Amino acid sequence: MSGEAGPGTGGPEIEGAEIEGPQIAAPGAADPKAGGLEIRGLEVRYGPVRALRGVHLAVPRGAVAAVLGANGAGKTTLLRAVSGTLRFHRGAITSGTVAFGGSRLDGVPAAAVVRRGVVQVPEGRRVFARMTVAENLRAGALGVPGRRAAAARERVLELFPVLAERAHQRAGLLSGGEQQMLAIGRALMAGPSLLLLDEPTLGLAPLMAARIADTVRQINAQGTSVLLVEQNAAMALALAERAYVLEVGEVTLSGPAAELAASDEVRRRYLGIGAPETDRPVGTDPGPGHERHERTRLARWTA
Amino acid sequence: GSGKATGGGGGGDAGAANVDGVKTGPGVTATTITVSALTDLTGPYASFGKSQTQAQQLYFDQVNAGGGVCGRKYELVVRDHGYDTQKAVAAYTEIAPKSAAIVQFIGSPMITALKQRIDGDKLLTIPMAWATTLLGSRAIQVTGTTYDVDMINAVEFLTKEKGIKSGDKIGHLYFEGDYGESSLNGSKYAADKLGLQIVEQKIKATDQDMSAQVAAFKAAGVKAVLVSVGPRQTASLVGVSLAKGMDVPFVGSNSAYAPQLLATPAGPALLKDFYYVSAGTPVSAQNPGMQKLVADYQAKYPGETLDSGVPTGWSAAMIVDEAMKKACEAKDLTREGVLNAHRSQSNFGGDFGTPMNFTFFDKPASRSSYVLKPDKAALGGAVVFREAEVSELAKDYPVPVG
Amino acid sequence: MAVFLELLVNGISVGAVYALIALGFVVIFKATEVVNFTHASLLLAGGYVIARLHPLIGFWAALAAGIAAAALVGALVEFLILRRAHVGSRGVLAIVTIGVDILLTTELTRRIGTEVLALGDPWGDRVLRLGPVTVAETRVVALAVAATLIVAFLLAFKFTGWGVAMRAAAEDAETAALMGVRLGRVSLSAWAVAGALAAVAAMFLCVFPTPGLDRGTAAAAMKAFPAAILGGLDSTTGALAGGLIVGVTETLMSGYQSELAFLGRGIGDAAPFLVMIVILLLRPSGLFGTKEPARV
Amino acid sequence: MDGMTHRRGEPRAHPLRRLRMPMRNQPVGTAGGDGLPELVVSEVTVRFAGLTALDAASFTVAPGSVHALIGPNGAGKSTCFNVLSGVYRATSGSVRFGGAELTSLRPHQVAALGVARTFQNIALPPHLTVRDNLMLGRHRLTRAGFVSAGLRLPSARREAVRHGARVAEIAEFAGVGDALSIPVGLLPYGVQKRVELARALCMEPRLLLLDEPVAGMNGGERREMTALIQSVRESLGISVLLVEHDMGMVMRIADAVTVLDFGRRIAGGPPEEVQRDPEVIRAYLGDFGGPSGERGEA
Amino acid sequence: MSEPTSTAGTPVPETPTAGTSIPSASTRGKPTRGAFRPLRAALCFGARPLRAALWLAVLAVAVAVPFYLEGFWLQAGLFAMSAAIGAIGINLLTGATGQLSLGHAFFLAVGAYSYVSLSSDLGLPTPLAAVAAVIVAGVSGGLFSPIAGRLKGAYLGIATLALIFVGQHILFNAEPVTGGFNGRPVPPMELFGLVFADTPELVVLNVPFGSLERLWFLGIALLAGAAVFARGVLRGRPGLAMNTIRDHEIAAGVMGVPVARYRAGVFVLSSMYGGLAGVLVALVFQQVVPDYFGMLLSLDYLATIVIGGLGSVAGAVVGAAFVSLLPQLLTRYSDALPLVAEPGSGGVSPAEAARILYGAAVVAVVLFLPGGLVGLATRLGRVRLKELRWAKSAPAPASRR
Ligand SMILES: Nc1ncnc2c1ncn2[C@@H]1O[C@H](COP(=O)(O)OP(=O)(O)OP(=O)(O)O)[C@@H](O)[C@H]1O
Ligand SMILES: Nc1ncnc2c1ncn2[C@@H]1O[C@H](COP(=O)(O)OP(=O)(O)OP(=O)(O)O)[C@@H](O)[C@H]1O
Ligand SMILES: [Mg+2]
Ligand SMILES: [Mg+2]
Repeated sequence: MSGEAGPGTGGPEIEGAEIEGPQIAAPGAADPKAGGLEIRGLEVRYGPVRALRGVHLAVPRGAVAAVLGANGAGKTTLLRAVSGTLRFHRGAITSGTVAFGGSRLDGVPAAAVVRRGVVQVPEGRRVFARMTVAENLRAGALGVPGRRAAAARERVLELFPVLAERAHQRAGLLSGGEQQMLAIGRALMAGPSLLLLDEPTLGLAPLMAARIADTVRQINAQGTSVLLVEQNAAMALALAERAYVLEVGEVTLSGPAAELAASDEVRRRYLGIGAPETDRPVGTDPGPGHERHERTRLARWTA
Repeated sequence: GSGKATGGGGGGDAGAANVDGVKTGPGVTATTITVSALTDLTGPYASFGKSQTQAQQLYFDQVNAGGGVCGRKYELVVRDHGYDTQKAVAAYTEIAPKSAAIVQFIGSPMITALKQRIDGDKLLTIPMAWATTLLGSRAIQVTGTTYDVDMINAVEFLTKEKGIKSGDKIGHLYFEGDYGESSLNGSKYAADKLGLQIVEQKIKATDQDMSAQVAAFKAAGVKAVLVSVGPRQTASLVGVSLAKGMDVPFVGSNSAYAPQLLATPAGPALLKDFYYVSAGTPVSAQNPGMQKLVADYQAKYPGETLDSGVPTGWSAAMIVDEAMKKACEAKDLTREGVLNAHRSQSNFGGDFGTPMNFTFFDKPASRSSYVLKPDKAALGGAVVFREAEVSELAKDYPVPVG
Repeated sequence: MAVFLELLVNGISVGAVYALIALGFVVIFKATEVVNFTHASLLLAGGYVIARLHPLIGFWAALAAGIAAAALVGALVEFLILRRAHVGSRGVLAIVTIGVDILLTTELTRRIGTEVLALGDPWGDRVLRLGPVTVAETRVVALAVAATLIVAFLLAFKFTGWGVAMRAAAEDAETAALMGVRLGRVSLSAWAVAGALAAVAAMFLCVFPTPGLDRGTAAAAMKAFPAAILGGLDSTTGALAGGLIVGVTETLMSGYQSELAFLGRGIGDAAPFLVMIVILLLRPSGLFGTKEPARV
Repeated sequence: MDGMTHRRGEPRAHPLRRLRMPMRNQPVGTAGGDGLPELVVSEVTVRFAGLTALDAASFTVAPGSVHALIGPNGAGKSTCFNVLSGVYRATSGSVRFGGAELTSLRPHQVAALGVARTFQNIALPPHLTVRDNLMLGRHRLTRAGFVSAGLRLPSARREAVRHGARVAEIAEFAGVGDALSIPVGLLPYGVQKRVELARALCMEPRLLLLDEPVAGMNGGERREMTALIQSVRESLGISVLLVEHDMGMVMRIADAVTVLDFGRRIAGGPPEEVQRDPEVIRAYLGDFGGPSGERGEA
Repeated sequence: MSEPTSTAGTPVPETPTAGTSIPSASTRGKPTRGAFRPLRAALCFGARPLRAALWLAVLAVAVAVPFYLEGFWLQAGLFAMSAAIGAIGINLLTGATGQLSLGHAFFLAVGAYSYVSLSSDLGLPTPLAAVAAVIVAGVSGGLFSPIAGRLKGAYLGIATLALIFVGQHILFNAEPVTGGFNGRPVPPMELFGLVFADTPELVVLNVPFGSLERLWFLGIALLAGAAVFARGVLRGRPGLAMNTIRDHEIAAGVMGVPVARYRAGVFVLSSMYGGLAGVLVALVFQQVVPDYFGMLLSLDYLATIVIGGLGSVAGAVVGAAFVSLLPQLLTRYSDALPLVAEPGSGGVSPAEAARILYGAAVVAVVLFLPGGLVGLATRLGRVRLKELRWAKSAPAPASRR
């Protein structure tokens, strides 16, 4: 399996330049599936905390894969393991491999991962608050040739017109949703061959969330593979071909998205459909044995 | 630390008669006399501190080689305070109980901070600072002239030999602190008496570039400039003045000049019309004592700079040694005895500076200063320009004390 | 009037040197958001190398060597210490740089010892006469160099990928890494550049009208603090403005100190700080500094 | 932008009259009782350099109701919160809460009136424990200053004990009772959101402002949070002003909705009505915003 | 117990080893239940017999010291106590509130000089003068509050440099009060008939009690008082507000904390600590000189709190002991130390060695001992399972912001 190749077999390191953009994925790769992301037996630890174990996951070239899971299940950790940013959180891959396009990504520093065409939209917006919107977009295109950057920018601004209006405003002053758009736009500037999206619709209005879904479809149609982490399970399952369910750091379910969407388990836990308690009035007793917290009433405070 | 019961170290003159009938005090045992140097080997006065300390080491080594004094050998304890008050105070606390005298104490802020305690401890101390604020203590012996006396002599030198006359303005560039302020006192006194006007410029030790000061002097039309700052500032002042066409004589205090300056671009300017006044004889002087000192020093410390610190340190050691000898004659090496012996000398002189009178402690020991001139060829970078003399003004000058 | 002009011109000329020092601070601050107290010792390091080498290899080569050496020291500080210091707050990093500065300054002053080292520059004590006013040639050169460098950095920060990468890395290292920024190189290069700037500043600081490099030289770096903050810690233009303001204030106050006797003698040193306080009261982020965007 | 017009519909429609969910378990005399004031936002405009974030926006939060503020990204919802809590200064207009005019007050003065809020992005000091974070919420209700805290005066101790007990009670209520001694930064996101809410509750607010309380949560957590908010309203009878993009949740708990677009109020009224408003659908919901939308269940 | 959310999302920790990135629970000096090192826990006020015994032991040692150690050590100890008081003050400001100050030496000067001037010029009884001096230092901190309340971080740090430079200017120029460059002699403290000076002589248990021995007890009392007060502040309502201002200014405001007023208030408090440190140092010096209150002193304080541990009272005390004793030890034993050079031999002198060690200590602590010397002690005895159970499921603190 190609993923077993040593870390040295990655694309040639281009020395000298400070920043390098992603290289365009070699078009002539023989097996269309070989260009994809392959994660095998991944275990990740944050110090004593094991956040992922034995995770197998694949995003074939040109595919969209979704990862579902509760808060703290390890979704973000998974993306960090791919993008090489675990070390910023004092985490490390303790076993297993991550490979993209046939070469290993584990152990490769984040900047080098980007140069292989893997770009991540980080969780929680993370725009450069003191830089302007335009400069944020530039930061996304560092190393991409000027012409291509211009084209990419055009596409991004078309997608999010508000970013054009605010080009010279400091990003930190944008509204939450606008920052989210900027974060996505910034990642698109690099023209990635694999896009890692961590909760892209966080804080976006319904209309805009739909727009993001369309965008993902669109860029996927242009050949970019997408690994999508999303709390909005319905949207994720609609977009993806394959889906994985992470629980406590392990993949507990995986399969074609449509199949998963139809499974009772997923419907109940992630789509919130068909669960008995959703039909009962909010605030009433969910019944014993359920994970729900037993909530007492709060008495008023008398000073 | 072990227990410390009464009767150990501490205070003044609780002397005890020893086997040889000599009463001893702190710092004196049957075999040794401990003297201390609180010096600056790592701070702004490091060069001075180093040559002084080496000269004193040399002195005591020679005395010890000659059998010591009073049947005892000297032991020199050196503590470097790096011109830091807290360290100096701490070092004093440490060495005071075990010293018979302090042969060298650099830094007037440090000495000022400890003045009361030195007085209380009756510990003969030779400060290496010449501000009038250090006068007035029986235990502290300021050597030679004070800065103000030097400046009075300097002003008189200017009027006598540099054509400055009543009504003229002279500039005075001085440091914040008692070195500068003492000097300013002197120059103002002299100017007052001679009908001159002083244009003051005060700077800090961290100031490097004297352009603004030169501009101010130039604008005021000064005919000469007195310099009571560090060597670095002197170099900048003299260099900038000449470059800007202010070609006047400069006279500095003894701390304003260092031979190292001659190697800098300001060298030529300094050689042109700069002088400095000092009660200490320059190392280039052709007297037998100085020549021997120079030879011995160079033998022991080959390649080390020979600056004014060498004779200054040497003569301070001599003063202490002399006091010990006299105290030994009186069979009293207690602190009180040492002080009495020291204060009994009215004409301490020699080859290293102008004659000194130690019998009073509220006046400078000497009022005559040399006028020296930088000289590249000379040992120590300076030669005597005018022999030491007391100016008329300096003779009657009422020295402010404390 | 002539006095005023003379003082003003002198002030501007000193200010140019302060601006150069301040620029070094600003570069580090912009690139890493650390207040760099090590700058004083970088200055000393650069100056020391120039002073020691110029008799052997001539001034220009020595200058180049000094710049390279200071850049190397800066890079080493980053590589060996700051990169490895995992602390939450930039304040702590600033305190680390105090520690580094103490280390470096102690060693360098020990080496310099008690000497005053000339730098062997080609300008000597020549002065330029502009009507009634004279100003040292070295200072004219310093002003030109400062202005050039400041414009260069202004453009670099705004328009080059390096500048954008640097600012991005300063603000959020992880996200910058996700943009393909090689963090190590970027901050290394910032420190190297700051070191190089320090060497250039040291050169101008130690030539005529001052006698040369000695152990006290580093103290002059203190003046660059008010200069940098006056202009705004993250503004290259601010460094120039701040340097000039500090230089002019200091020079005028010293020059007129007899007229200003009521303020106490030696007001020249305190004056830049007073001006700084006034400006900070009016503009808490300095004249050209950017305000921290604060929104929730 | 195309000309948005002020929508028809009664801008001051009193939501209480249309409560879908009667406040069943409510202690007598809470809702609107004991002088809980209305929040009246009138004609508030906020301009930043070259940008009007709020444009003469007006709405009223009835005492004891849950009022939702919705609108596209950048519509000015958070800005409105920032004005209400004193973080931003309004360019013009007025916000009255009881007798007080909020627009002229600094944040801590607004807090003193009993206005508490949570933030769109969690704003908890990560190194402090949950208990400490909640105790900070008691700041406005406690008095101990430097002197009494430094000297550990009995009054300060008593105060700490009394309010500590209430903090524990509120933590228990919010479901973070077990986390009291854990530094907040180590908690999962969902729990942090609860801590934020609990901290706001610790201020014993009369008006609670919640900015996207369920963003970034999965279905289960959304349900939890929604129930918690419901429960707050029921127990304390306080007014809640809520910003949220999860329409399912808004539909479920809001008594009234105000819709902002480009800083202007484009619609308002009971949720069902607003949801059907074509203008709202065009500007905000799109085809996805219906009650059967993807986020669906809250 | 019923844990509300995502029980599914909590991986099980396996190795209960230390070293989780619990950033600094110690910044708040408040023990999180369970996680505590024995020593510090033992030093907390409480009823446990162990604690009481430990405190008694500490007290006994403190009382015994003057009977055994010579003046040099007492003086070094007193300097350390003064430094500790000042460092506690700056730790309140920098460690707990996140405000940098490079100007603290100024407040020491204000305290020292006010004490001298109030007792010598106005003739106030010395204890009263000392209290008044601390208040004057606070007031001067208050006068700076337009700046201290508005500026943050680096900007405030550099702005406070102005205090040093302007302060020095005043010390040198306001001669009637400050004595100019010479400074002024410090009248000894007189408390309930006991004069803190060498005269009149006093012998206790066969040991002569000079000024240092007497001051030792005063110093211990002042330091203990200052430490206890600071702990109270840090653990009480103001401490929470200060920490929140440091971590999230806007949130603090919205929670009802008057941010600018609090910033100014902490600044005032920490300048009062500076003032107290100044009074103590003046009493030890017996003469105040402007020279001492320079920039280096301020920088030392910052280094002190980093070496000791940011934000905690114990950190300030430990750091102060380290920073102020190190140079004195090296100088004292310069003759015995191998690295130290004969005067003039060109090697590393004791003063230089001390500075190098001290600079290296700052660097080393930050590189290898996050949390400072006190943090090291903390880590040795940390980690209980309960903590880990939660630690496992924590997102990185910054990740959602
Ligand atoms: N301090 C500020 N300076 C400049 N512009 C600002 C500032 N605060 C907000 N804005 C702008 O005002 C507009 C409204 O922002 P606001 O945060 O209120 O939006 P929002 O309705 O909360 O949106 P979202 O749902 O995306 O959070 C945005 O376009 C934003 O860029
Ligand atoms: N820096 C860290 N140190 C220790 N543990 C961490 C760290 N970051 C994450 N974890 C733990 O790793 C596990 C997985 O976290 P992760 O952020 O990947 O979850 P997630 O699925 O993305 O959750 P969310 O839906 O909240 O984004 C969690 O239990 C979390 O507490
Ligand atoms: Mg996540
Ligand atoms: Mg918002």
